[in-house]
Amino acid sequence: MGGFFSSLFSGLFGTREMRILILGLDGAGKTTILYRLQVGEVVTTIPTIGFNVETVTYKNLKFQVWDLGGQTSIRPYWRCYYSNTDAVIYVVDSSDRDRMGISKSELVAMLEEEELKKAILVVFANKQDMEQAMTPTEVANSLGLPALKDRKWQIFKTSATKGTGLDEAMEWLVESLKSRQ
Amino acid sequence: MGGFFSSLFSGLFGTREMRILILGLDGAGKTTILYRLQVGEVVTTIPTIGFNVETVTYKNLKFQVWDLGGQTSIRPYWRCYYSNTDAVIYVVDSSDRDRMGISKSELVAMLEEEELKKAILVVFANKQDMEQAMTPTEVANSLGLPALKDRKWQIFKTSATKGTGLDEAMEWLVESLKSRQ
Amino acid sequence: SHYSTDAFAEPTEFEYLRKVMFEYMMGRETKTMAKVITSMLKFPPDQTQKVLEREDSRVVPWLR
Amino acid sequence: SHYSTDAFAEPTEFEYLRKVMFEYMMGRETKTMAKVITSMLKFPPDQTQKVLEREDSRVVPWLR
Ligand SMILES: Nc1nc2c(ncn2[C@@H]2O[C@H](COP(=O)(O)OP(=O)(O)OP(=O)(O)O)[C@@H](O)[C@H]2O)c(=O)[nH]1
Ligand SMILES: Nc1nc2c(ncn2[C@@H]2O[C@H](COP(=O)(O)OP(=O)(O)OP(=O)(O)O)[C@@H](O)[C@H]2O)c(=O)[nH]1
Ligand SMILES: [Mg+2]
Ligand SMILES: [Mg+2]
Repeated sequence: MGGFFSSLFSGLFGTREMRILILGLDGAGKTTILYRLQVGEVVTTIPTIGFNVETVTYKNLKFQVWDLGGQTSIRPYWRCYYSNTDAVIYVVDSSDRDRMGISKSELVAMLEEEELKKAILVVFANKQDMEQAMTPTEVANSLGLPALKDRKWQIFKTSATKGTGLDEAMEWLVESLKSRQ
Repeated sequence: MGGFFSSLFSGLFGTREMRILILGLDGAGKTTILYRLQVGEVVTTIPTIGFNVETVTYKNLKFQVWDLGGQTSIRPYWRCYYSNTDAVIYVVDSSDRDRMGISKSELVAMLEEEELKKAILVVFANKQDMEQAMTPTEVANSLGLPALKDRKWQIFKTSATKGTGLDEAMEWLVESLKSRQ
Repeated sequence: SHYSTDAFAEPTEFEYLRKVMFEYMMGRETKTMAKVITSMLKFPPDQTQKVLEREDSRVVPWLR
Repeated sequence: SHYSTDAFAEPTEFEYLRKVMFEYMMGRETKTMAKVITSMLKFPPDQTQKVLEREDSRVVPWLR
Protein backbone atom coordinates (compact mmCIF):
# COMPACT_ATOMS: atom_id res chain seq x y z
CA MET A 1 0.00 0.00 0.00
CA GLY A 2 0.96 3.65 0.03
CA GLY A 3 2.80 5.33 -2.79
CA PHE A 4 1.16 7.26 -5.60
CA PHE A 5 -2.42 6.11 -5.19
CA SER A 6 -2.59 6.64 -1.47
CA SER A 7 -1.11 10.12 -1.87
CA LEU A 8 -3.68 10.86 -4.49
CA PHE A 9 -6.36 9.42 -2.29
CA SER A 10 -5.37 11.49 0.72
CA GLY A 11 -5.03 14.53 -1.49
CA LEU A 12 -8.55 14.11 -2.70
CA PHE A 13 -10.28 12.89 0.40
CA GLY A 14 -8.41 14.49 3.26
CA THR A 15 -5.34 13.37 5.09
CA ARG A 16 -4.50 9.77 5.71
CA GLU A 17 -4.32 8.78 9.37
CA MET A 18 -0.64 8.55 10.30
CA ARG A 19 0.64 5.58 12.21
CA ILE A 20 2.97 6.28 15.10
CA LEU A 21 4.59 3.81 17.46
CA ILE A 22 5.74 4.71 20.96
CA LEU A 23 8.59 2.39 21.90
CA GLY A 24 11.16 2.21 24.68
CA LEU A 25 12.07 0.13 27.72
CA ASP A 26 9.53 -0.66 30.42
CA GLY A 27 8.92 2.22 32.77
CA ALA A 28 10.27 4.85 30.38
CA GLY A 29 6.94 6.69 30.38
CA LYS A 30 5.34 5.57 27.09
CA THR A 31 1.82 5.12 28.38
CA THR A 32 2.00 8.33 30.37
CA ILE A 33 3.02 10.13 27.18
CA LEU A 34 0.28 8.55 25.07
CA TYR A 35 -2.46 9.79 27.37
CA ARG A 36 -0.77 13.16 27.90
CA LEU A 37 -0.97 13.56 24.13
CA GLN A 38 -4.50 12.29 23.86
CA VAL A 39 -6.31 13.77 26.84
CA GLY A 40 -3.73 16.26 28.12
CA GLU A 41 -3.61 14.70 31.56
CA VAL A 42 -1.35 12.50 33.64
CA VAL A 43 -3.09 9.17 34.10
CA THR A 44 -2.14 6.49 36.58
CA THR A 45 -0.46 3.68 34.69
CA ILE A 46 0.27 0.04 35.25
CA PRO A 47 2.91 -1.82 33.24
CA THR A 48 1.52 -2.41 29.76
CA ILE A 49 1.22 -6.10 29.01
CA GLY A 50 -0.02 -5.75 25.50
CA PHE A 51 -0.57 -2.32 23.99
CA ASN A 52 -2.69 0.76 24.00
CA VAL A 53 -3.83 2.28 20.75
CA GLU A 54 -5.52 5.66 20.54
CA THR A 55 -6.40 8.21 17.94
CA VAL A 56 -4.63 11.46 18.68
CA THR A 57 -5.48 14.66 16.84
CA TYR A 58 -2.77 17.27 16.67
CA LYS A 59 -2.85 20.40 14.51
CA ASN A 60 -5.65 18.99 12.40
CA LEU A 61 -3.67 15.83 11.72
CA LYS A 62 -4.98 12.49 12.88
CA PHE A 63 -2.56 9.96 14.29
CA GLN A 64 -3.15 6.37 15.20
CA VAL A 65 -0.75 6.05 18.10
CA TRP A 66 0.37 2.66 19.37
CA ASP A 67 2.00 2.39 22.78
CA LEU A 68 3.60 -1.05 23.11
CA GLY A 69 4.58 -2.72 26.37
CA GLY A 70 8.33 -2.54 26.94
CA GLN A 71 9.09 -5.44 29.27
CA THR A 72 11.98 -7.67 28.21
CA SER A 73 9.94 -10.76 27.39
CA ILE A 74 7.50 -8.96 25.10
CA ARG A 75 9.94 -6.61 23.35
CA PRO A 76 10.64 -9.23 20.65
CA TYR A 77 7.08 -8.71 19.41
CA TRP A 78 7.50 -4.97 18.71
CA ARG A 79 8.48 -5.91 15.18
CA CYS A 80 5.05 -7.32 14.47
CA TYR A 81 3.71 -3.75 14.61
CA TYR A 82 6.24 -2.04 12.30
CA SER A 83 4.41 -2.29 8.99
CA ASN A 84 3.17 1.05 7.59
CA THR A 85 4.62 3.06 10.44
CA ASP A 86 5.28 6.73 9.68
CA ALA A 87 7.16 7.66 12.85
CA VAL A 88 8.57 6.16 16.01
CA ILE A 89 8.58 8.02 19.30
CA TYR A 90 11.39 6.38 21.23
CA VAL A 91 11.09 7.09 24.94
CA VAL A 92 14.07 6.94 27.29
CA ASP A 93 14.07 7.27 31.06
CA SER A 94 16.92 9.80 31.25
CA SER A 95 17.54 8.92 34.88
CA ASP A 96 18.01 5.21 34.19
CA ARG A 97 21.73 5.30 33.43
CA ASP A 98 22.19 1.57 34.05
CA ARG A 99 19.91 0.57 31.23
CA MET A 100 20.97 3.15 28.65
CA GLY A 101 23.00 0.42 26.90
CA ILE A 102 20.00 -1.90 26.66
CA SER A 103 17.91 0.97 25.40
CA LYS A 104 20.51 1.59 22.71
CA SER A 105 20.59 -2.05 21.56
CA GLU A 106 16.83 -2.14 21.25
CA LEU A 107 16.87 1.09 19.28
CA VAL A 108 19.62 -0.12 16.97
CA ALA A 109 17.83 -3.43 16.33
CA MET A 110 14.63 -1.55 15.58
CA LEU A 111 16.24 0.87 13.12
CA GLU A 112 17.73 -2.03 11.20
CA GLU A 113 14.30 -3.30 10.24
CA GLU A 114 13.37 -2.82 6.60
CA GLU A 115 9.78 -1.92 7.43
CA LEU A 116 10.93 1.12 9.43
CA LYS A 117 13.38 2.35 6.82
CA LYS A 118 11.38 5.47 6.06
CA ALA A 119 10.05 6.09 9.55
CA ILE A 120 10.93 9.36 11.26
CA LEU A 121 12.55 9.01 14.69
CA VAL A 122 11.80 11.30 17.63
CA VAL A 123 13.58 10.49 20.84
CA PHE A 124 12.02 11.70 24.07
CA ALA A 125 14.70 12.12 26.73
CA ASN A 126 12.00 11.72 29.35
CA LYS A 127 11.90 12.22 33.14
CA GLN A 128 13.93 15.42 32.87
CA ASP A 129 12.33 16.51 36.13
CA MET A 130 14.45 14.01 38.00
CA GLU A 131 17.67 15.18 39.60
CA GLN A 132 19.91 12.47 38.26
CA ALA A 133 18.58 12.84 34.68
CA MET A 134 21.10 12.80 31.86
CA THR A 135 20.99 15.76 29.48
CA PRO A 136 19.53 15.28 25.97
CA THR A 137 23.06 15.47 24.55
CA GLU A 138 24.25 12.77 26.91
CA VAL A 139 21.26 10.61 26.04
CA ALA A 140 21.77 11.19 22.32
CA ASN A 141 25.39 10.13 22.58
CA SER A 142 24.60 7.07 24.72
CA LEU A 143 22.11 5.94 22.11
CA GLY A 144 24.53 6.60 19.26
CA LEU A 145 22.16 8.98 17.53
CA PRO A 146 24.84 11.22 15.96
CA ALA A 147 26.11 8.24 13.99
CA LEU A 148 22.74 7.47 12.40
CA LYS A 149 22.67 7.44 8.63
CA ASP A 150 19.73 7.94 6.29
CA ARG A 151 17.42 8.77 9.13
CA LYS A 152 15.46 11.88 9.92
CA TRP A 153 15.68 12.19 13.69
CA GLN A 154 15.57 14.64 16.58
CA ILE A 155 15.79 14.43 20.35
CA PHE A 156 13.74 16.43 22.86
CA LYS A 157 13.89 16.75 26.59
CA THR A 158 10.54 15.94 28.13
CA SER A 159 8.80 15.36 31.38
CA ALA A 160 5.58 13.50 30.77
CA THR A 161 4.39 14.02 34.32
CA LYS A 162 5.09 17.78 34.35
CA GLY A 163 3.99 18.04 30.74
CA THR A 164 7.08 19.88 29.54
CA GLY A 165 8.72 19.46 26.15
CA LEU A 166 5.95 17.41 24.56
CA ASP A 167 4.59 20.27 22.48
CA GLU A 168 7.93 21.13 20.93
CA ALA A 169 8.51 17.50 20.09
CA MET A 170 5.11 17.01 18.50
CA GLU A 171 5.50 20.28 16.61
CA TRP A 172 8.72 19.03 15.08
CA LEU A 173 7.20 15.64 14.30
CA VAL A 174 4.18 17.13 12.57
CA GLU A 175 6.33 19.44 10.45
CA SER A 176 8.65 16.58 9.52
CA LEU A 177 5.74 14.37 8.53
CA LYS A 178 4.20 17.15 6.45
CA SER A 179 7.40 18.05 4.64
CA ARG A 180 8.02 14.37 3.92
CA GLN A 181 4.73 13.83 2.13
CA MET B 1 -31.08 -24.94 17.50
CA GLY B 2 -32.47 -28.38 16.87
CA GLY B 3 -36.03 -29.32 17.70
CA PHE B 4 -38.98 -29.01 15.37
CA PHE B 5 -37.48 -26.80 12.71
CA SER B 6 -34.31 -28.77 12.31
CA SER B 7 -36.30 -32.00 12.08
CA LEU B 8 -38.48 -30.41 9.44
CA PHE B 9 -35.41 -29.13 7.71
CA SER B 10 -33.68 -32.49 7.63
CA GLY B 11 -36.92 -34.13 6.60
CA LEU B 12 -37.19 -31.83 3.61
CA PHE B 13 -33.61 -31.50 2.57
CA GLY B 14 -32.02 -34.78 3.52
CA THR B 15 -30.42 -35.94 6.70
CA ARG B 16 -28.52 -33.66 9.00
CA GLU B 17 -24.86 -34.56 9.43
CA MET B 18 -24.48 -36.25 12.80
CA ARG B 19 -21.76 -35.19 15.16
CA ILE B 20 -19.79 -37.93 16.88
CA LEU B 21 -16.91 -37.59 19.32
CA ILE B 22 -14.29 -40.28 19.84
CA LEU B 23 -12.94 -39.94 23.37
CA GLY B 24 -10.75 -42.00 25.68
CA LEU B 25 -7.31 -41.99 27.26
CA ASP B 26 -4.16 -41.48 25.20
CA GLY B 27 -3.11 -44.59 23.35
CA ALA B 28 -6.54 -46.22 23.53
CA GLY B 29 -6.77 -46.40 19.75
CA LYS B 30 -9.04 -43.45 18.89
CA THR B 31 -7.15 -42.21 15.85
CA THR B 32 -6.68 -45.75 14.57
CA ILE B 33 -10.44 -46.25 14.86
CA LEU B 34 -11.29 -42.96 13.12
CA TYR B 35 -9.29 -43.87 10.03
CA ARG B 36 -10.44 -47.49 10.11
CA LEU B 37 -13.97 -46.13 9.89
CA GLN B 38 -13.15 -43.58 7.24
CA VAL B 39 -10.78 -45.34 4.87
CA GLY B 40 -11.03 -48.93 6.09
CA GLU B 41 -7.31 -49.19 6.75
CA VAL B 42 -4.89 -49.20 9.66
CA VAL B 43 -2.87 -46.00 9.50
CA THR B 44 0.30 -45.27 11.41
CA THR B 45 -0.54 -42.85 14.19
CA ILE B 46 1.32 -40.43 16.38
CA PRO B 47 -0.14 -39.12 19.62
CA THR B 48 -2.83 -36.60 18.74
CA ILE B 49 -1.98 -33.17 20.06
CA GLY B 50 -5.10 -31.45 18.90
CA PHE B 51 -7.76 -33.36 17.02
CA ASN B 52 -8.66 -35.02 13.78
CA VAL B 53 -12.03 -34.41 12.22
CA GLU B 54 -13.33 -36.37 9.26
CA THR B 55 -16.55 -36.96 7.47
CA VAL B 56 -17.48 -40.62 7.66
CA THR B 57 -20.29 -42.06 5.58
CA TYR B 58 -21.93 -45.19 6.93
CA LYS B 59 -25.12 -46.75 5.58
CA ASN B 60 -26.03 -43.57 3.74
CA LEU B 61 -25.68 -41.52 6.90
CA LYS B 62 -23.07 -38.82 7.11
CA PHE B 63 -21.16 -38.33 10.31
CA GLN B 64 -18.79 -35.59 11.30
CA VAL B 65 -16.42 -37.55 13.50
CA TRP B 66 -14.07 -35.80 15.91
CA ASP B 67 -11.12 -37.69 17.39
CA LEU B 68 -9.70 -35.68 20.28
CA GLY B 69 -6.23 -36.11 21.77
CA GLY B 70 -6.37 -38.00 25.05
CA GLN B 71 -3.22 -36.95 26.89
CA THR B 72 -3.72 -35.83 30.49
CA SER B 73 -2.91 -32.16 29.97
CA ILE B 74 -5.32 -31.67 27.09
CA ARG B 75 -8.22 -33.79 28.37
CA PRO B 76 -9.72 -30.78 30.20
CA TYR B 77 -10.50 -29.27 26.81
CA TRP B 78 -12.70 -32.16 25.64
CA ARG B 79 -15.67 -30.29 27.03
CA CYS B 80 -15.21 -27.47 24.54
CA TYR B 81 -16.31 -29.89 21.84
CA TYR B 82 -19.48 -31.28 23.48
CA SER B 83 -22.05 -28.93 22.03
CA ASN B 84 -24.51 -30.55 19.54
CA THR B 85 -22.96 -33.98 19.92
CA ASP B 86 -25.21 -36.89 18.96
CA ALA B 87 -23.01 -39.74 20.15
CA VAL B 88 -19.77 -40.45 21.96
CA ILE B 89 -17.56 -43.37 21.06
CA TYR B 90 -15.59 -44.01 24.23
CA VAL B 91 -12.48 -46.06 23.54
CA VAL B 92 -10.75 -48.13 26.19
CA ASP B 93 -7.48 -50.00 25.91
CA SER B 94 -8.77 -53.27 27.41
CA SER B 95 -5.22 -54.38 28.23
CA ASP B 96 -4.42 -51.25 30.25
CA ARG B 97 -5.72 -52.48 33.61
CA ASP B 98 -3.73 -49.91 35.57
CA ARG B 99 -5.53 -46.98 34.06
CA MET B 100 -9.05 -48.38 34.01
CA GLY B 101 -9.84 -46.22 37.06
CA ILE B 102 -8.67 -43.04 35.35
CA SER B 103 -10.65 -43.99 32.28
CA LYS B 104 -13.71 -44.41 34.47
CA SER B 105 -13.30 -40.98 36.12
CA GLU B 106 -12.98 -39.26 32.77
CA LEU B 107 -16.07 -41.06 31.50
CA VAL B 108 -18.07 -40.19 34.59
CA ALA B 109 -17.07 -36.51 34.39
CA MET B 110 -18.00 -36.44 30.74
CA LEU B 111 -21.42 -37.98 31.25
CA GLU B 112 -22.23 -35.41 33.90
CA GLU B 113 -22.05 -32.59 31.37
CA GLU B 114 -25.37 -31.04 30.45
CA GLU B 115 -24.46 -30.70 26.79
CA LEU B 116 -24.05 -34.48 26.47
CA LYS B 117 -27.27 -35.32 28.25
CA LYS B 118 -28.91 -36.74 25.15
CA ALA B 119 -25.82 -38.21 23.55
CA ILE B 120 -25.72 -41.94 22.90
CA LEU B 121 -22.72 -43.78 24.38
CA VAL B 122 -20.89 -46.60 22.63
CA VAL B 123 -17.93 -48.04 24.47
CA PHE B 124 -15.27 -49.80 22.44
CA ALA B 125 -13.44 -52.33 24.58
CA ASN B 126 -10.50 -52.07 22.21
CA LYS B 127 -7.27 -54.06 21.78
CA GLN B 128 -9.11 -57.34 22.26
CA ASP B 129 -6.35 -58.96 20.23
CA MET B 130 -3.99 -58.57 23.16
CA GLU B 131 -3.52 -61.48 25.51
CA GLN B 132 -4.00 -59.63 28.74
CA ALA B 133 -7.15 -57.86 27.49
CA MET B 134 -10.07 -57.62 29.89
CA THR B 135 -13.39 -58.96 28.62
CA PRO B 136 -16.14 -56.50 27.64
CA THR B 137 -18.04 -57.44 30.78
CA GLU B 138 -15.00 -56.73 32.93
CA VAL B 139 -14.46 -53.41 31.18
CA ALA B 140 -18.13 -52.49 31.53
CA ASN B 141 -18.02 -53.20 35.24
CA SER B 142 -14.74 -51.33 35.74
CA LEU B 143 -16.27 -48.28 34.07
CA GLY B 144 -19.46 -48.58 36.09
CA LEU B 145 -21.63 -48.82 32.98
CA PRO B 146 -24.35 -51.02 34.50
CA ALA B 147 -25.11 -48.25 36.99
CA LEU B 148 -25.73 -45.60 34.32
CA LYS B 149 -29.12 -43.93 34.43
CA ASP B 150 -30.98 -42.15 31.63
CA ARG B 151 -28.40 -43.14 29.10
CA LYS B 152 -28.63 -45.21 25.95
CA TRP B 153 -25.39 -47.18 25.90
CA GLN B 154 -23.76 -50.36 24.66
CA ILE B 155 -20.30 -51.90 24.81
CA PHE B 156 -18.53 -53.79 22.01
CA LYS B 157 -15.30 -55.71 21.88
CA THR B 158 -13.08 -54.38 19.14
CA SER B 159 -9.63 -54.60 17.70
CA ALA B 160 -8.94 -51.53 15.60
CA THR B 161 -5.76 -53.01 14.17
CA LYS B 162 -7.37 -56.35 13.22
CA GLY B 163 -10.56 -54.57 12.22
CA THR B 164 -12.86 -56.75 14.28
CA GLY B 165 -15.99 -55.63 16.07
CA LEU B 166 -16.19 -52.19 14.49
CA ASP B 167 -19.00 -53.06 12.11
CA GLU B 168 -21.27 -54.44 14.82
CA ALA B 169 -20.64 -51.36 16.93
CA MET B 170 -21.37 -48.93 14.11
CA GLU B 171 -24.44 -50.91 13.14
CA TRP B 172 -25.83 -50.54 16.64
CA LEU B 173 -24.92 -46.85 16.73
CA VAL B 174 -26.64 -46.10 13.44
CA GLU B 175 -29.80 -47.92 14.47
CA SER B 176 -29.82 -46.12 17.81
CA LEU B 177 -29.41 -42.76 16.17
CA LYS B 178 -32.16 -43.48 13.66
CA SER B 179 -34.66 -44.69 16.24
CA ARG B 180 -33.89 -41.66 18.39
CA GLN B 181 -34.80 -39.13 15.75
CA SER C 1 -7.31 -7.94 32.28
CA HIS C 2 -5.19 -9.14 35.19
CA TYR C 3 -6.96 -12.40 35.55
CA SER C 4 -4.74 -15.44 35.67
CA THR C 5 -1.13 -15.56 34.61
CA ASP C 6 -0.32 -19.25 34.92
CA ALA C 7 1.63 -20.28 31.91
CA PHE C 8 1.39 -23.79 30.53
CA ALA C 9 2.78 -26.60 32.60
CA GLU C 10 3.45 -28.70 29.54
CA PRO C 11 4.73 -28.33 25.99
CA THR C 12 1.80 -30.48 24.88
CA GLU C 13 -0.56 -27.68 25.78
CA PHE C 14 1.51 -25.20 23.81
CA GLU C 15 1.42 -27.38 20.72
CA TYR C 16 -2.29 -28.02 21.21
CA LEU C 17 -2.96 -24.29 21.39
CA ARG C 18 -1.00 -23.73 18.22
CA LYS C 19 -3.01 -26.35 16.39
CA VAL C 20 -6.34 -24.98 17.59
CA MET C 21 -5.25 -21.42 16.89
CA PHE C 22 -4.29 -22.30 13.34
CA GLU C 23 -7.68 -23.85 12.69
CA TYR C 24 -9.39 -20.82 14.18
CA MET C 25 -7.39 -18.41 12.09
CA MET C 26 -8.14 -20.40 8.96
CA GLY C 27 -11.83 -20.06 9.74
CA ARG C 28 -12.55 -23.69 10.52
CA GLU C 29 -15.01 -24.69 13.24
CA THR C 30 -14.43 -21.32 14.79
CA LYS C 31 -17.03 -21.56 17.53
CA THR C 32 -15.53 -24.76 18.93
CA MET C 33 -11.99 -23.45 18.50
CA ALA C 34 -12.97 -20.23 20.27
CA LYS C 35 -14.16 -22.26 23.25
CA VAL C 36 -10.83 -24.06 23.46
CA ILE C 37 -8.81 -20.87 23.09
CA THR C 38 -10.70 -18.86 25.68
CA SER C 39 -10.47 -21.82 28.01
CA MET C 40 -6.73 -22.48 27.50
CA LEU C 41 -5.80 -18.82 27.81
CA LYS C 42 -8.08 -18.45 30.81
CA PHE C 43 -10.04 -15.51 29.45
CA PRO C 44 -12.05 -13.77 32.15
CA PRO C 45 -15.78 -14.61 31.88
CA ASP C 46 -16.82 -11.29 30.35
CA GLN C 47 -14.27 -11.57 27.56
CA THR C 48 -15.20 -15.20 26.91
CA GLN C 49 -18.82 -14.16 26.59
CA LYS C 50 -18.02 -11.35 24.18
CA VAL C 51 -15.95 -13.64 22.00
CA LEU C 52 -18.55 -16.41 21.90
CA GLU C 53 -21.36 -13.97 21.19
CA ARG C 54 -19.35 -12.63 18.32
CA GLU C 55 -18.91 -16.16 17.00
CA ASP C 56 -22.66 -16.69 17.10
CA SER C 57 -23.23 -13.61 15.00
CA ARG C 58 -20.39 -14.34 12.62
CA VAL C 59 -22.59 -14.49 9.55
CA VAL C 60 -24.37 -11.28 10.33
CA PRO C 61 -21.67 -8.56 10.35
CA TRP C 62 -20.89 -9.05 6.67
CA LEU C 63 -24.47 -8.28 5.78
CA ARG C 64 -24.57 -4.99 7.65
CA SER D 1 3.01 -29.63 13.14
CA HIS D 2 5.85 -30.75 15.39
CA TYR D 3 7.73 -27.53 15.14
CA SER D 4 8.71 -26.01 18.44
CA THR D 5 7.25 -26.90 21.78
CA ASP D 6 8.86 -24.37 24.06
CA ALA D 7 6.26 -23.04 26.36
CA PHE D 8 6.41 -19.51 27.68
CA ALA D 9 9.19 -18.70 30.08
CA GLU D 10 7.19 -15.92 31.68
CA PRO D 11 3.63 -15.23 32.81
CA THR D 12 3.94 -11.84 31.11
CA GLU D 13 4.00 -13.57 27.74
CA PHE D 14 0.92 -15.56 28.63
CA GLU D 15 -0.99 -12.44 29.57
CA TYR D 16 0.28 -10.65 26.49
CA LEU D 17 -0.95 -13.48 24.28
CA ARG D 18 -4.35 -13.38 25.94
CA LYS D 19 -4.65 -9.65 25.29
CA VAL D 20 -3.60 -9.94 21.65
CA MET D 21 -5.81 -12.97 21.15
CA PHE D 22 -8.83 -11.14 22.50
CA GLU D 23 -8.28 -8.24 20.13
CA TYR D 24 -7.87 -10.65 17.24
CA MET D 25 -11.03 -12.53 18.10
CA MET D 26 -12.95 -9.27 18.37
CA GLY D 27 -11.80 -8.42 14.87
CA ARG D 28 -9.55 -5.49 15.73
CA GLU D 29 -6.32 -4.85 13.84
CA THR D 30 -6.35 -8.49 12.89
CA LYS D 31 -3.37 -8.42 10.55
CA THR D 32 -1.07 -7.02 13.21
CA MET D 33 -2.52 -9.31 15.87
CA ALA D 34 -2.04 -12.29 13.55
CA LYS D 35 1.63 -11.44 13.24
CA VAL D 36 2.03 -11.40 17.01
CA ILE D 37 0.11 -14.64 17.49
CA THR D 38 1.95 -16.63 14.83
CA SER D 39 5.19 -15.30 16.23
CA MET D 40 4.43 -16.05 19.89
CA LEU D 41 3.10 -19.52 19.16
CA LYS D 42 6.02 -20.19 16.83
CA PHE D 43 3.92 -21.24 13.86
CA PRO D 44 5.97 -22.98 11.20
CA PRO D 45 6.64 -20.69 8.21
CA ASP D 46 4.10 -22.31 5.89
CA GLN D 47 1.29 -21.92 8.41
CA THR D 48 2.28 -18.33 9.15
CA GLN D 49 2.15 -17.57 5.47
CA LYS D 50 -1.27 -19.15 5.06
CA VAL D 51 -2.65 -17.20 7.99
CA LEU D 52 -1.24 -13.86 6.83
CA GLU D 53 -2.41 -14.40 3.26
CA ARG D 54 -5.86 -15.08 4.61
CA GLU D 55 -5.71 -11.83 6.55
CA ASP D 56 -4.83 -9.94 3.39
CA SER D 57 -7.85 -11.32 1.62
CA ARG D 58 -10.17 -10.87 4.60
CA VAL D 59 -12.58 -8.62 2.75
CA VAL D 60 -12.85 -10.83 -0.27
CA PRO D 61 -14.32 -14.15 0.96
CA TRP D 62 -17.58 -12.51 2.02
CA LEU D 63 -18.14 -11.25 -1.51
CA ARG D 64 -17.77 -14.62 -3.13
N1 LIG E 1 9.37 11.62 37.38
C1 LIG E 1 8.81 11.22 36.24
N2 LIG E 1 8.11 10.09 36.20
C2 LIG E 1 7.54 9.73 35.03
C3 LIG E 1 7.66 10.49 33.87
N3 LIG E 1 6.99 9.86 32.87
C4 LIG E 1 6.47 8.74 33.41
N4 LIG E 1 6.79 8.66 34.70
C5 LIG E 1 6.43 7.59 35.64
O1 LIG E 1 7.12 6.42 35.29
C6 LIG E 1 6.35 5.28 35.61
C7 LIG E 1 6.22 4.40 34.38
O2 LIG E 1 5.48 5.09 33.40
P1 LIG E 1 4.66 4.35 32.25
O3 LIG E 1 4.10 5.38 31.35
O4 LIG E 1 3.71 3.35 32.82
O5 LIG E 1 5.84 3.55 31.55
P2 LIG E 1 5.81 2.68 30.21
O6 LIG E 1 6.93 3.11 29.36
O7 LIG E 1 4.46 2.71 29.62
O8 LIG E 1 6.16 1.20 30.77
P3 LIG E 1 5.71 -0.24 30.19
O9 LIG E 1 4.23 -0.17 29.96
O10 LIG E 1 6.07 -1.25 31.23
O11 LIG E 1 6.49 -0.46 28.95
C8 LIG E 1 5.01 5.79 36.12
O12 LIG E 1 5.03 5.78 37.51
C9 LIG E 1 4.96 7.20 35.58
O13 LIG E 1 4.18 8.08 36.37
C10 LIG E 1 8.41 11.70 33.94
O14 LIG E 1 8.58 12.43 32.98
N5 LIG E 1 8.96 12.00 35.15
N1 LIG F 1 -2.79 -54.36 19.58
C1 LIG F 1 -3.59 -53.34 19.28
N2 LIG F 1 -3.04 -52.11 19.13
C2 LIG F 1 -3.88 -51.09 18.81
C3 LIG F 1 -5.25 -51.25 18.63
N3 LIG F 1 -5.78 -50.05 18.32
C4 LIG F 1 -4.78 -49.16 18.32
N4 LIG F 1 -3.62 -49.79 18.61
C5 LIG F 1 -2.30 -49.18 18.69
O1 LIG F 1 -2.24 -48.36 19.85
C6 LIG F 1 -1.39 -47.25 19.62
C7 LIG F 1 -2.11 -45.94 19.91
O2 LIG F 1 -3.18 -45.81 18.98
P1 LIG F 1 -3.78 -44.38 18.59
O3 LIG F 1 -4.93 -44.62 17.67
O4 LIG F 1 -2.73 -43.44 18.15
O5 LIG F 1 -4.28 -43.92 20.05
P2 LIG F 1 -5.12 -42.61 20.43
O6 LIG F 1 -6.24 -43.06 21.28
O7 LIG F 1 -5.46 -41.84 19.21
O8 LIG F 1 -4.07 -41.79 21.35
P3 LIG F 1 -3.95 -40.19 21.56
O9 LIG F 1 -3.96 -39.57 20.22
O10 LIG F 1 -2.66 -39.98 22.29
O11 LIG F 1 -5.11 -39.80 22.42
C8 LIG F 1 -0.93 -47.36 18.17
O12 LIG F 1 0.33 -47.97 18.15
C9 LIG F 1 -1.97 -48.27 17.54
O13 LIG F 1 -1.49 -49.01 16.43
C10 LIG F 1 -5.78 -52.58 18.80
O14 LIG F 1 -6.97 -52.82 18.67
N5 LIG F 1 -4.91 -53.56 19.12
MG1 LIG G 1 3.04 1.28 29.31
MG1 LIG H 1 -4.96 -39.98 18.55
